[in-house]
Amino acid sequence: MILPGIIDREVRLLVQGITGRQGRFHTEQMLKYGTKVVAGVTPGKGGQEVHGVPVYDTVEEAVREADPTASIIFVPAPYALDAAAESILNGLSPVVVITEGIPALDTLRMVSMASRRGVRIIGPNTPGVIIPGYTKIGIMPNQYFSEGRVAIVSRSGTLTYEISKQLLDRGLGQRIVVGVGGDYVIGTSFVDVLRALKDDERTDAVVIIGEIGGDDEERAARYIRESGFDKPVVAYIAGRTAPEGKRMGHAGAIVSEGSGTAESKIQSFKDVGAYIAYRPSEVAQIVAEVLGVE
Amino acid sequence: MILPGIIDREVRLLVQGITGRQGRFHTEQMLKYGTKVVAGVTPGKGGQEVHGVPVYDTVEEAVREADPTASIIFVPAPYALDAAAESILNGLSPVVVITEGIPALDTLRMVSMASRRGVRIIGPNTPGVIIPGYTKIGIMPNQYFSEGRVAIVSRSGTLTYEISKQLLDRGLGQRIVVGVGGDYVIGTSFVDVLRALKDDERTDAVVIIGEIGGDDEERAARYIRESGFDKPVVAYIAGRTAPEGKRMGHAGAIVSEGSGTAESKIQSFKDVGAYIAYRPSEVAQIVAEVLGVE
Amino acid sequence: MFLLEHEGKEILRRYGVRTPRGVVVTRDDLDRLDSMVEEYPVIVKAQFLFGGRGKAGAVKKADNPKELREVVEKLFQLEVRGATPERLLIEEFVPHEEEYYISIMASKSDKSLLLLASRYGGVDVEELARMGRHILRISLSPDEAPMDNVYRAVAKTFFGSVDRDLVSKVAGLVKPLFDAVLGEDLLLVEINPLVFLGDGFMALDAKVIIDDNAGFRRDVTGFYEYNRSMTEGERIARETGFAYVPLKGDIAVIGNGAGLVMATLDLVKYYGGEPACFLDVGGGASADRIAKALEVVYREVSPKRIFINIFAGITRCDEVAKGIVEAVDRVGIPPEMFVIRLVGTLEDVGREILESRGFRVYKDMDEAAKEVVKI
Amino acid sequence: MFLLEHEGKEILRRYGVRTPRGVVVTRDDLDRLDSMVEEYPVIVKAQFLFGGRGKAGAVKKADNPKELREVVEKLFQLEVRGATPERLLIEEFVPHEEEYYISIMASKSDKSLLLLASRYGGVDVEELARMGRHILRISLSPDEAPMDNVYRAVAKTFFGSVDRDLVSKVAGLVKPLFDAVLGEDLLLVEINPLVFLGDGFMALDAKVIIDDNAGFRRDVTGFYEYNRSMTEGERIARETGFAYVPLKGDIAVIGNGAGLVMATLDLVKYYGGEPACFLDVGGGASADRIAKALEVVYREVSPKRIFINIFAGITRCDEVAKGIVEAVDRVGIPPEMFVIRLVGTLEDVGREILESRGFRVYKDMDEAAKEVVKI
Repeated sequence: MILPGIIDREVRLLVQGITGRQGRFHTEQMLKYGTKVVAGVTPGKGGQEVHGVPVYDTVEEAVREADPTASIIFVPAPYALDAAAESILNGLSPVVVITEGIPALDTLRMVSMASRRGVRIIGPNTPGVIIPGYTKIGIMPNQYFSEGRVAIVSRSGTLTYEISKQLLDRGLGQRIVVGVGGDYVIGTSFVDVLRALKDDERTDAVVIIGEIGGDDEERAARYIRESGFDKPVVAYIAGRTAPEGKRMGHAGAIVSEGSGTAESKIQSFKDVGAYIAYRPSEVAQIVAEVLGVE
Repeated sequence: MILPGIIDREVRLLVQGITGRQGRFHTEQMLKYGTKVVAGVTPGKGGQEVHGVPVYDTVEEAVREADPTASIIFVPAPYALDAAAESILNGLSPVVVITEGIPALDTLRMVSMASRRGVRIIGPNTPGVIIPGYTKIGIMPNQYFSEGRVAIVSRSGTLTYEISKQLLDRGLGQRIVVGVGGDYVIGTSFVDVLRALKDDERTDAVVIIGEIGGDDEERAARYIRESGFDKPVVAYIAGRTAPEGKRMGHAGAIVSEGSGTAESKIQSFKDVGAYIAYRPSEVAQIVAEVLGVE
Repeated sequence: MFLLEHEGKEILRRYGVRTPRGVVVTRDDLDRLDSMVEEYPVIVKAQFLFGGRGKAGAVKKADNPKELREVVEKLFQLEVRGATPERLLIEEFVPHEEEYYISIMASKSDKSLLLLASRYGGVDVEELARMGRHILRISLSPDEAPMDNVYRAVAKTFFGSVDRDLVSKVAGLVKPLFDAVLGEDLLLVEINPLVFLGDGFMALDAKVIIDDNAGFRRDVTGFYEYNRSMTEGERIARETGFAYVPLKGDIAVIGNGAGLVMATLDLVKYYGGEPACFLDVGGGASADRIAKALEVVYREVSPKRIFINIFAGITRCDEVAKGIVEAVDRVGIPPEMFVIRLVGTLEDVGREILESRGFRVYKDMDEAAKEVVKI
Repeated sequence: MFLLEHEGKEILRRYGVRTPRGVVVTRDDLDRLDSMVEEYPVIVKAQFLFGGRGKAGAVKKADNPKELREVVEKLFQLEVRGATPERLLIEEFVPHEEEYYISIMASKSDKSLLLLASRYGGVDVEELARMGRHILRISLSPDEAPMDNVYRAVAKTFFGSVDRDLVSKVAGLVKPLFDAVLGEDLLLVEINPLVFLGDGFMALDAKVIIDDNAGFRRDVTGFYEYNRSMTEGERIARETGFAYVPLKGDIAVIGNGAGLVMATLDLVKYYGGEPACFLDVGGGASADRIAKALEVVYREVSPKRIFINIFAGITRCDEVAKGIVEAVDRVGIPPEMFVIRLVGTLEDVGREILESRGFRVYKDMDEAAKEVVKI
């Protein structure tokens, strides 16, 4: 059920910032979903428990005592790099960074420390990753996901739940859903996820939910062509009507001086034979048609 | 003929420090061996030629003009990190560092920059790599190597030529010979090479030429066991009679406070079923016996 | 956050990059111009928050006090993309031959700091690329200090030479630029044109973007963009932490999640409507927060309709419903203005609250969008 | 290069790590001891270039001037591993309860800087590992500055707590240690024992190794080991760039390449001989260089035989042969002392030169080794 390249081994999760409001709430939600949350870390709160999960002062201690393999981070932006570094230094992977508002230089440092050690960073500013029926490392609402064969990779949170639910309504479950994050710099890009999905036998189709800003979508399209990616891809790009120079909520969602436009992204996907959805509701419809489900 | 994991693609070689005495001499030797030496770099000497190879001021220019894929470094120790960094930043791999006497911190920086970018550093203080019949990125004398099916990985230069020649005398050529280098910190360790050889169909047997100091040999032995490495391995360890606390020529060849001894290394290899040679001349003899060659 | 040219240059100077001598003037300085400028000729540049000023006629030369006065008055009246400048930068005229380009940015695609350099400055980098000009690209992690090879590559790019003296001059430019990026959390520093004066480089222009997210470790409240005339709504949104962008249409769009709100704008447009704003209330918004958002939007963009699109995960539909009711009762927003789409966590409770107040609640985003455009 | 404890502590102090007040004395200071030490008790430590001094009786306490005098005289006579100390370090006695361990090294296996810490100091780290004590390990690249998580992990290891004040005290120790490693090209800095005095840490001992290869960027010629009494041969070898290690036996071993020479030593021993030295002439040695190496070895270890083992690649056999002839003619080494094994580049020329002078030249390393042990 793991997806090598994204989640390389059985997930035993560490929650960093577990004693905060968000940390507590989502630990409970993840436990409910069946995620093996084996440890939490909040410096100075070692010895406590959160929903039965033991809390440690340091990741090193958590690793010795509870043997986690992956981490999720709910630590406020000023401390997020430090927290991520702690998990990276202890070899946890993936490190899923939920935190929003992390300075780009901190994210670059995080990604650089991680890549040198073969650690995968997902996010920041991501809803996380879910493999329905197996594990959730994230904050997405449990009810909109169910085991299946459609992979979703997305820069957006709520929009992903929306589309995922519409897939469910048509009887289409998900192989994996990866929120790559809405920040300007992110650790895992569309291409990284596509690479992992390329030869995955559990994936029948891929939904890409992109948005304006950056060129991750264009690179994904190029990868599709160059790698001979042969699963059907359905792409939806949000922000077609966003004005230039305005940041649309996400730090990365901005069209500047003519680059990062939705048109460019849509055209790139068209050029490599991907299906384009112009409304969120078209996504599930197209996937159903492509897979011959009705 | 390439060996993925060590040499991942066709070699088009760049020589850094090509206009120096060593650079010139070995460029000629490599050309004679058939290595595709496509460019040289010496800052300030751009526009010259060395044995017909064009010289550039910067690696970036060399890459644009001559499309090299790998680099060999003959630059003096104080400038070696800078030179290696230049090739790493330009995506060349492997970067084979012949230079001796590089400070350990510089090597650590080099390795760290490289690992983050998926670049392989071989050395420093190495004779290089040779794939007989295909290419030589190194300084080993051409005459002692010939195409065959025995892989050699070694911390020593001359001793490797010695043993290689004895293999040739028995009609045993080499698949690849990798000098990992005699320095305290090196970019490519025995384990890295073994990993590349594990499933290589062109390799029938592996010769490991180790020496005192460090624990690369012990780690290689552990890898042999843990990975189920099933090609025969013949190990020779130099320095059995070296006194404690004395540096035996190589920066890395020192037994200190009881660690890094030849005994420990020999025992580790014995424990995993490797054949042990106690004299250099036994190596070829054992390989011949193991492979049933007479 | 974009800095004005003169703000960017102040930062550059602090890190040791030379810029022309200059002075910033506002409309209040019109009568004092003569005493502020001593030597001629000068270059006068309208300070806008975007590039392409040359083409827009926002840069002019003046050879004497009289010309200066004319130029300044003209530039204060210049309107580009709907804005007139509040400040002009008057700088010494620097004669030069070659113009170079250099920039360092936090690069999304490279996941590192990306240095770009070209021997052909003066035009923008995208245009250089289109023209097939060679652009040097070097990617470094923030932890990796540039070494000599970086300076050599830049010197080679600018001058076709790695002459030691030139390389050390390049180092004297590039090192400070990296220091500024790291020291000030810059997302971009771009010098175009950059000129070489024999004894070193000088930045004739400067485009600098500071990372808004770094506000917790450095003060970014002094810059022009931070203090530019904002709408009341923008100010409240910034204080409250909404993502809010006023637009030109008449249908206010409010939702939870940036992607969903963007998609909702697109959908409104798809069905023929014009969005009046983008407002993302974020995750887990309380009733108060919802009411606040509605108030902002109602007051500010005077929409004909308000399209609320909530797909609730962490957000609770009951809170959303209560917020709408509060906005109607307290702020006085007419109930008929709303088109509400509400699904997810505690959907039934929310729906009940709203329906008991006579609202229609949609489940389907498309249906709601079709309804909202029927104005 | 190993530093003496007091040299290591000088470096630590320069980077802001506290050490006990102390004074270094040599035999010349014996009559001035009283004026050099003011407060008692003190700890007197013989300065050796290796560890394990506690067990060797090289560390003693003195409570008054009389005891100090006795202790000092005793320590100057102490012989450990064949050496007597040239210097003693006299330090204030620092009462303490817990002893901690911390070190940072350039790690071959981790290919990074490795920090080790343990709450149980006083014994060496290998012993801690054998005892199953927890040892904190953190690997950082030289480019990665340690962050708070590193200090927290160390504080947790030492004190079982990440109390802010303790963490900041730890930072005040660990940061300087990393700075020293980077600033001085240290291969190792080990503080064992390390003690905590409430207001901060103090290094009671210091084991520091400086990277010999960094000589081109920092002066390492002032340290004790660099200036320790060397043999004439060691001095010449250092100047000439040979790798040379004098040994106890009677067969001098000279070759090209460290691995080959080590293997030759092993082979000599395998066949029952005792090597008198290790000498690697390096690659591409000229005749002069070979003659010089032979001269060093002949003068210094007075061998019964000289085993020359050359496997020539870049090295040329004719140069080797000429060097041998020169050594015989100029230095006066008796020809019958040599056993020569010579293969590789220009082997025939070299062989002819030597055979014309009556030398036998071996092709096979084993045969030559068997011959050389027949003394």
